[in-house]
Amino acid sequence: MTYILYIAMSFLILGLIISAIRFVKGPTAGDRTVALDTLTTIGVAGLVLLAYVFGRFIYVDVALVYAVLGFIGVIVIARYLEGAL
Amino acid sequence: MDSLYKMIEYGIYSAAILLILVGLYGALTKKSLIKIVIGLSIVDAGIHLLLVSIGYLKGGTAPIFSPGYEDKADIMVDPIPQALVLTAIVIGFAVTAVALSLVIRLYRHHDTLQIDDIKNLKW
Amino acid sequence: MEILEIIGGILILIGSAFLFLGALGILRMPDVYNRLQAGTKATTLGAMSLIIGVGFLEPSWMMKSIIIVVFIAFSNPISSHALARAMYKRKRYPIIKSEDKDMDAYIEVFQQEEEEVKS
Amino acid sequence: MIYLILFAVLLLLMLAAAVYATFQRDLLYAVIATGVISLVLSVIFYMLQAPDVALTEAAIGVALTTIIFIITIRNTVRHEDEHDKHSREKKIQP
Repeated sequence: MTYILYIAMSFLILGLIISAIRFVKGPTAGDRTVALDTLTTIGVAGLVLLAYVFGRFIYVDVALVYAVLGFIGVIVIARYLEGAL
Repeated sequence: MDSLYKMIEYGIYSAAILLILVGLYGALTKKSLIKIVIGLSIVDAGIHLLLVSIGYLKGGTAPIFSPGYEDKADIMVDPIPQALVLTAIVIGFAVTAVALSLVIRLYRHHDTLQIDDIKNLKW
Repeated sequence: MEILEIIGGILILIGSAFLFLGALGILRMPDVYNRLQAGTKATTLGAMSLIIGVGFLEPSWMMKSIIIVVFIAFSNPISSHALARAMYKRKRYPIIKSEDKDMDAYIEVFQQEEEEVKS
Repeated sequence: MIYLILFAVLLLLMLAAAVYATFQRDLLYAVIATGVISLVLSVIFYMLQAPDVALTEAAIGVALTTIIFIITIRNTVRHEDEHDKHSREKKIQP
């Protein structure tokens, strides 16, 4: 069980680093916003996994709030790029 | 293993101080007003990280009493800096909002955001 | 080792692999629509699978895991749709490299619209 | 061990985002980088056993701060060194 958690967490770390590379490289604003969206989704999954590692039920609430509110920033940036804010 | 924990503790402190220095550099040397506000918000983030990391206890858990944790008060981290930071985040958001509204007023009056071009302080 | 732990471990491995592949997709794909495809759909499946896997490992957390999965299933398509629509409204057309005959009509339409934008 | 590697990667990511937000000329990209700083900082608070602070940072830093910065950029200019007086019409380039 411990090795499964190690493998999953190393995959998440690699995903974070690769998304950050696309965030720095991305030629347009859309690429950077896609990188932000991917970072948010990886963050929600990582928070739930860390809640299992710490072993407390109350920590899952943070991931819930993150999943509910994390996409509002992406939507606002998209509406601004569309020119309709 | 113990030295690794010590390393990561110094790593948090140095990262918080570097964050404060980067934000201060941006707020002091940039010419655009929005960039100055961004630098101030980075300074805020560094101060919050420094305060929370002061109250951290190695191997501790969150200071919340839930089923199964009624008698674990000796391994809980310090709740006072967390409460302070919780208030400071909200106040920092309000300060940022007021600063940005002032930026919008200045832009409508002067038609520029460069602080070199905004010379007359008289409205 | 119980049967629930085996199911949960397999789901966590699948989920983390999909999250990593989605992040690799936004690095490797050529234009913004392909990046959106990889970075939103694959990571949505990965996050759902991983959270349900954690719910299998701790059966008393299952209800809240399902709530998080439902919120992800609502919020991720909304953000990706808004972003794709914004990119289309800004006249960023996809890169088309295909030998297919049916794609030629689309290529002509895109080229005409790009020339209209430039002129 | 993997916990400490995650900690180091998060701290380096946050510092890189701060430097990027300071030295980027385009203000929209700097604002998105500020959102990345808040997002990573929330995970760091979570790993420092402060879930209530992480919850507040996720709600305010990721959503509300981005919204007010975007509204400001929409009402002023997008680029940092822009002196043009009529830039409000041609703000969004295709």
